Amino acid sequence: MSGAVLLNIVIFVPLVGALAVGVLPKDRIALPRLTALAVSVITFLLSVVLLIQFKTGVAGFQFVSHRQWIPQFGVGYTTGIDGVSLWMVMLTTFLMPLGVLASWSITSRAKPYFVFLLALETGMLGVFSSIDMFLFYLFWEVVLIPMYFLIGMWGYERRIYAAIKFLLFTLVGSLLMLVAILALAFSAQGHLTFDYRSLLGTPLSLSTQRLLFLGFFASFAVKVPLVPLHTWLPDAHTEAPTAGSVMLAGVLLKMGAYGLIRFAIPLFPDAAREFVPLMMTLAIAGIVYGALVAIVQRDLKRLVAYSSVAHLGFIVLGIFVGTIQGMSGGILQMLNHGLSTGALFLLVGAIYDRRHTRQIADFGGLARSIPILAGIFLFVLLSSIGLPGLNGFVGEFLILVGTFFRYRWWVVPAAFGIVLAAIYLLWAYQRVFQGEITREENRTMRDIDVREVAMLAPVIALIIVIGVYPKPFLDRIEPSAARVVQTLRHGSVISPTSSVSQVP
Amino acid sequence: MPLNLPAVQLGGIGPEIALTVTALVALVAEAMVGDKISRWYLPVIATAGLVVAGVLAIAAWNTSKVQLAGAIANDDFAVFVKVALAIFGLLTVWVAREYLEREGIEESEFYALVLLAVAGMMLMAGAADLIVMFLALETFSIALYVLVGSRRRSLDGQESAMKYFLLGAFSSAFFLLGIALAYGAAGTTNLYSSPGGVQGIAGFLSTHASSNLGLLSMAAVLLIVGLGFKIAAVPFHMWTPDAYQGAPSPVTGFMAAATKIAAFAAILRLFDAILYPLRWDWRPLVIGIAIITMIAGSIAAIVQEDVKRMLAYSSIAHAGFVLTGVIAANDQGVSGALFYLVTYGITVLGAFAVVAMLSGRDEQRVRLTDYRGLFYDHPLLAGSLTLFLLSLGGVPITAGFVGKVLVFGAAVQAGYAWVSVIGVLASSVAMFFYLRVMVVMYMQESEDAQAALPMGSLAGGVIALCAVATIFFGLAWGPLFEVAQKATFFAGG
Amino acid sequence: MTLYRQCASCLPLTGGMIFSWFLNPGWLIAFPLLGAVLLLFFGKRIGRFAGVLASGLLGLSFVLGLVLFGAQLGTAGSQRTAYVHLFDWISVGSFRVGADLTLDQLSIVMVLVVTGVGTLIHIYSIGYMEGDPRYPRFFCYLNLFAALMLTLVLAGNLLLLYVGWEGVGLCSFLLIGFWFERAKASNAAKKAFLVNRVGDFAFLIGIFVLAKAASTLSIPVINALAGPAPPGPAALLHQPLTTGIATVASLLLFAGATGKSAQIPLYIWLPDAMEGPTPVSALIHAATMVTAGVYMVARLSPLFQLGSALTVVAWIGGLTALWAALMACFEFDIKRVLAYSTISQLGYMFLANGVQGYSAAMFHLVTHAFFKALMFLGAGAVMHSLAGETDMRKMGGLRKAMPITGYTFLVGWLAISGVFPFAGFWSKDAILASAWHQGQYALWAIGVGTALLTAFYMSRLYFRVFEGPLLVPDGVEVHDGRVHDAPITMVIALVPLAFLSVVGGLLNLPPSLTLEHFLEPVVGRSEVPAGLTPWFLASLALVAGLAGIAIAYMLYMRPDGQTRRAALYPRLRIPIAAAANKFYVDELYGRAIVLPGKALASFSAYTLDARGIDGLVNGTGGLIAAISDRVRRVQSGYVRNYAATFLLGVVVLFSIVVVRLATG
Amino acid sequence: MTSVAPGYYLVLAGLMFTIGVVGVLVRRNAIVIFMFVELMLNAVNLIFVTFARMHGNVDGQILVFFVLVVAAAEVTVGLAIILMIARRRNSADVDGVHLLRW
Amino acid sequence: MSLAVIVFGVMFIVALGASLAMLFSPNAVHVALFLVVAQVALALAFLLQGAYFVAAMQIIVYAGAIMVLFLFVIMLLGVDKREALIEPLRGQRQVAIGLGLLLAAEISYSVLRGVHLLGLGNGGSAALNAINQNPGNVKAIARLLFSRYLLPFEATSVLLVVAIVGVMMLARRIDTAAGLFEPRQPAEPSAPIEAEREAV
Repeated sequence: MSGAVLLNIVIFVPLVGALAVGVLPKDRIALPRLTALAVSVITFLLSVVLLIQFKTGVAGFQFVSHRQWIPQFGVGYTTGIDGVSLWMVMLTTFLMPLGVLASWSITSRAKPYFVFLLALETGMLGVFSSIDMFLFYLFWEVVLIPMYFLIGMWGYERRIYAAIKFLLFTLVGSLLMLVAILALAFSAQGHLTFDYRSLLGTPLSLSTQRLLFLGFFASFAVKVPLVPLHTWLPDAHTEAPTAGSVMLAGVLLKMGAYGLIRFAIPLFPDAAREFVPLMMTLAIAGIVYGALVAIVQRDLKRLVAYSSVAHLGFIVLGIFVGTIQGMSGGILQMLNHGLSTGALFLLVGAIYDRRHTRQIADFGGLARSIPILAGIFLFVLLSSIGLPGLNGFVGEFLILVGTFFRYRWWVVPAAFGIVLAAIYLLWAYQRVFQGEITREENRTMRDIDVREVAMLAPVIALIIVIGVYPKPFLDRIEPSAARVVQTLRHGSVISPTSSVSQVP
Repeated sequence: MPLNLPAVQLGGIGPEIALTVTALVALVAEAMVGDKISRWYLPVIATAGLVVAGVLAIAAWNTSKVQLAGAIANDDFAVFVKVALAIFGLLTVWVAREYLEREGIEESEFYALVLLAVAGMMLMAGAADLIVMFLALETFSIALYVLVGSRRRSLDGQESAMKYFLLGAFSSAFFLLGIALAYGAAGTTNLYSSPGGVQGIAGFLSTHASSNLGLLSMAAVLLIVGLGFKIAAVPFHMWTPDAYQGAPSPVTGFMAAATKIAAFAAILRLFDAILYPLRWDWRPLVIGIAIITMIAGSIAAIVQEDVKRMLAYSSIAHAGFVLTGVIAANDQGVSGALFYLVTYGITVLGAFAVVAMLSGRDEQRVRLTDYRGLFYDHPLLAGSLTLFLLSLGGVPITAGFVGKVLVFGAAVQAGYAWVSVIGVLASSVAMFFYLRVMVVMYMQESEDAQAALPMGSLAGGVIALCAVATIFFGLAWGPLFEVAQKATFFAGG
Repeated sequence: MTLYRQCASCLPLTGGMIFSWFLNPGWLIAFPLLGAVLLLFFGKRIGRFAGVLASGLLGLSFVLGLVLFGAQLGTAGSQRTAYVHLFDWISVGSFRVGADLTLDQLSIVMVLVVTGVGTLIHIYSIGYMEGDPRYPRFFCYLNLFAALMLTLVLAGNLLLLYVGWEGVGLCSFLLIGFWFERAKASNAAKKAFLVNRVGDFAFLIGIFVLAKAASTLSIPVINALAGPAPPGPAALLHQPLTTGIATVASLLLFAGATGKSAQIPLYIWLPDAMEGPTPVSALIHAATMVTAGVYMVARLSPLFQLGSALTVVAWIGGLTALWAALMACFEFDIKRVLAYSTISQLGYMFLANGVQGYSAAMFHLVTHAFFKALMFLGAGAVMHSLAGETDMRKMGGLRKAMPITGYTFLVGWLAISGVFPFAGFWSKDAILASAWHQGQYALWAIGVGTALLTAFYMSRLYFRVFEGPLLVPDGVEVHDGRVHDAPITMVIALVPLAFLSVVGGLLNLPPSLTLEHFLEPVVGRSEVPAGLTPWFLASLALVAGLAGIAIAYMLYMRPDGQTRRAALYPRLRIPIAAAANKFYVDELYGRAIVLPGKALASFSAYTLDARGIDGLVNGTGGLIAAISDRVRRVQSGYVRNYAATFLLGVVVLFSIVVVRLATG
Repeated sequence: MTSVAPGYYLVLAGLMFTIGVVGVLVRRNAIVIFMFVELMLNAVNLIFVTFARMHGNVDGQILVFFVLVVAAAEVTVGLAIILMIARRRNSADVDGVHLLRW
Repeated sequence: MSLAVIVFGVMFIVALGASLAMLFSPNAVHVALFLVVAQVALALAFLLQGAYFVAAMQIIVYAGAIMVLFLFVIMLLGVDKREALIEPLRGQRQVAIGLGLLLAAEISYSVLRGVHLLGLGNGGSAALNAINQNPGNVKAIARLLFSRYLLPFEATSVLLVVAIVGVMMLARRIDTAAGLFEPRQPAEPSAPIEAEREAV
């Protein structure tokens, strides 16, 4: 089977699965989740095949398939992945089975739940594999709907508020991007097309570039999210069901960063260059601000959510510093953040399942009653604060060193974010897991079970693998990253399709 | 002195004739059969009439003639709108059938009026003379005044009919004044130059410097006002929420879908074709109207508690969105607007079909709170309504998204990207109230189990059809778009 | 140039010892790491054998270390460095870092200390931790610590060093907080980690500076670039570091060391770290981890030497030594006294580094590891038999009750007090000599003063705890067999350490200066011709030490000591009160950093975020809703209002056209 | 018959139209309101006739016919609606009808 | 001052006066009668401008038929009902008058200006007179009506059908057996359901 076909299969298997779940008989409670698990695992396995077939050292798109769709409007069904999207696809397919496993406790309305979850996967995969920008936008927005329902129907107390906030926030940004996409397509020479590859290098005046960049940026910045557009995030993450939080943090946020890398920079390189200081300021503001706010959170999940703001700040920083280290680190960090924050949400979810609270004050001394979960939590936490030897460090280090190579002073506040990360996470760990057990109900919690092991073990393994031997990951990222870096550094002078040269 | 009778090309008004005849047949049929047996034959007759009208309309595709002494333009544009109207009529009739039965007002007059209204709208779509346009407008307006008030037992219905009527008559006067001024300027009300040697307004425009055309600009303003009233553009929209709320739900859907496309057909023809040379005069005004329409419609909707009223405000906002296509005044804009109107019509008809189904006898259950937990009681209905709402909100893979892309794209192409930006911002505000409905349907528990639905499979079928179409035109919208693109060809223009 | 750098960053550099696969220094790390992994996953099943397993594996590393040491000795002095490239770690663009190990004379010394002392402490812990519910976990952490410490020591590049650097910090966190149920322990653990993080933050930036300036993180290459150009064609490729860069980089790295090695201003975590089990204090917070900074400075000595950072190093070291010694004088908690003592001694080592006495620093590092570990273990034994009591005011005359502990502690005391001929005497003397030789007389004086203070507070500790009449805390039974020497496994560790504390000086006796010569190829030739020059300096130091002991004797051993102390108290009330509160440094940091930080965080979270940004968001929503409410009220229901609105629209549109018409 | 300049007629028509508009706004009886609408239509008729004279054709006069027909049709339906409501409420006061609002 | 001017003046005053009188008559019957007066005056204006046939129609259809219908309905609803001339809607009257004045001024100015810009004057009078001479006003109208205006003419038939059908429908008896449906009062605004209060 050719990779191109396989890629499309990977994209649509979850959707088919969703339809299948939709027609399952009503009375079998376990059936939807088992089906969903099977579908997501199959998707993952298929994507592994894709990973194996992926050619290292190639900067351009691979597994490209193109079909006319709406020729009257220049819209094609064009998919393909490069080194950036590859890992996002992998991350998505990897996290989805975990998300399904984390949703085991959902027995009421299980059918629609798993339908939405699987539909979400197709949307996310589509976002990462679309080459046609119309298609991209389609998937981009389609993702919102299942997530809206996941938050709104299966979330916690303030779920409706969170769901609406999530959707409206992102929608405003997205729609601005839509206008920008249209403006871009209409300003390109020749016949109307939405093919990303054809639109690359569209000659645009600087002022146009600026406006269009901001249009795209509006969408991506909300999604990432950059301070001060982040306030949807804590609410959405906190109120979403565990799988929803995992997908939100793990994948949805990455869509924003991915968009910056894929579209905002290569399409409008001159404007992007001009905006670098602003972008870096926002990124660093996110790092410091997210961490500061996280420190005093009282809700464990909310704390993790704010940590995402800080982490995504790192990623955006890496994207915009204009060094291959920064960019590669940023992309790797997208993967890392998906793993570690995803795992943190899984863990918080696991604890919530046991105690039905997320308030830090309700815990204390849990390391005694649930030592293994505590240990895993600590482990993941360490990954999240960038302990060397674990995955987070590799990404953060590359980002910071990449930043330092070009912007010496910017690195100081950014690196200070690592200290802050240690503060909020360790303090939270201390309050939740250490000390005496102060509440009786905390004494009798059951420790990790097989399902949770199955859910967490792969993440842990990957955290170590990436931390110790990130080479296979970086090798596949680097060529594609180098191309974007080059565009960012040299503006539209150099055609982004020219050969890749080493950028320090 | 011989009377120069024009060639009576009845084909040019074939659909209208067919509809009128069918309406009369329906009236006669009821008079003959009486109300002793079930009135199933009425919708059958109506269906037949609408189908025939649609077919006759299609037959004129690609012929593109100005007929009947310059009174009617049988171009692809008109054909497109006529076919859309026929479809809207069909959907309305099918939804209405069970609704009317439930409400106990299944009368031949209802069907006849729907048919006559469609006839009037079709005439409007093809009108190549301002006075024809006016007559067409009055024809369907008068029919709608009555249809809105057809729930005679309901004070709501009566009130909405009266408000609609009074304001409608008021606005007609302005429209008429506009025609008078246009006549004053051009000495004719014909839009196109006809073979008989009469110079139409289009020809008049081409021979005069636009700086001398103050009178025509004035006329344009008044025409905008009159038509803006029909499409529910702010500030001429005030009747809309009340009329939509009080009218029987199928009629509301019909108004939202059909009235809008008919009036927009006139707007598109008048402004984007005939008065195109005057665009620097009317465009700023239309931009202003479009912007406040989009914003006010969206904003006013978000606190509504009555679903019909909310959808009314939403339809106001949608008028604003379509107006961005008008502003663009290019082929993209016209075809986009047409596409938008067709898909919007289908969607909104579906939505009102759901509302009609759920409202219960006398439309007692139309409050947002009545929709609580709908998903758990009627998942398919809730799902369809969700789909329609998403389409109205412009979420991808639904037809509504494509429509928005096309009209906003047209505005962008014409250099009015900023209008599009305002449009998308307004539509995200608008999204809020669609979300509210979804919140109620999915995320809240129903207080009492939903009453059994007194409406049957026909309306259900319409809903399903609309749902499928909403998705279909959201994914495979190429063909419809292509047709809409062809329909931008105006006769003689 | 690039070639040189790239080559340089891809080890091996020049040839050195050739290793077979099993003589690879990687195994040094692998053994304890294996132990950690095994204990992590199968700890419960291994159970009581955890201690044996862990000690055995670390012992294996020690043996291997000895073998490697032997192999080194069998090689020519300049050929003793070995570079091992395990695998590529992070490589993006021209930035490449591998998992590289460097085994040279400097690292083997550290390896032997870490594995040797480590093994002894492991063995000690078998007894000490007996019966703890998380017994296997303890050894898992210990082994993990050893593995990471060895990584730090063996690292061939700064990034790998950083791995170990942070890794041991993590283990420190885990072990301090081993009894996490105690709020104090978990607080101390967190504090240790965070304070270290602050240092690491600077360290990391130091790494960035070097990464940019040197285009590599390889320690040998950086050292080479900091030094003179090599002979031959390589000189063309040699692009030396500037002094400015070197200063900045070394200061940043040293800032990291102030965290890890508990120097001013980041020493505050170490006294609190005593909340951990005593073997941890011995191993991590006395013998090994805290010396990482000292080692790092020695390791990068060419870099430090190139710039002017060494002055800072020396002064920070000296001031820390004095400051911590002062604090130790007023402390009553045995372990805390030892902790301050450790800080002080570490300061000593930095002082040595700062005056380019790298080998002296290393020498003191080694001897300190011996006697401080010994004393910690001794203190642990005391606590073990006194139900965990640490307040020395509640103890006395324990030497008779627990003779082995008492006598070994006596050795440690004499060693640290710098009494001839114990190990401490020689190493301290080497440091003072270096300082004197460098012309740093002020530092030398500080060193001497510190020596006096050290002797005083250690004597105070020793006299109070082990001499005098038997005194035990309330609730501890004194009858037979209750207060006694610790179990054999614990004692087993004390004796060798005591022995080493006595003879440790042999490593570097003045005439032969074995250690110094051994390290010479790495840290360079010491300028001091002989350790004991000039002789009178040595005797002065000795005198200082003896004076300290004498003062302590007067105050604590003599029968009238009580009254003298009572006479002193009023005069020293303020310093004593201040010292009891650690001179309010924690409070200072609390007021100056933590409180404002928390306030800022609270402000950000609850005011800026919740009210400000989110308030704006919700406010926008609310505003729209409010507008909506207004707009809906326009829809009054009165049809004539509607007509008026309609008319308004008409008139407005009309006006626009009329104005256009009128104006042309 | 020499005649007055058409501008005067137009002004008259404009004034009458406006009076119609104002009447719609200020009167409360539905029937009266409707009569003012008729007044507006009449004013437009005058404009048609005047423009017909200005253009020298009778098209404008024909348009008046159509307006007449429309007016007739509107009156029929309109009065029926008003009657329908008035019967229920016993009043033709439009201000009494505002159930549908907001 | 020619006769035409005098006649025009009278017509002008009567038409305007009747219109204004409509505004101020509290009684619907009076309003209707004033409207008839205005329409008759307009018929005079039509005559003055050579629209003879239309003038006749104006009187017959408008002042005759339509106004009778009005009066009929007024009678039906009670002829003696006087409309209170107080304005319950705040600002309505002021707005109406203000906007009305503005509108009148704007229409008058712009129409005159527009006519002026186009160069239209009394020039068409001669042509119209010619038509009225030959073939005559009625003939000319008839010719046009059945040729150029054939479709609108036919369309009026549909319009009338619609009106008839509409009235038929409205006149149908209400099925009172089912009871008259009183709608709920509209909800007080700004009472959004609790979930959204938080959301907005």
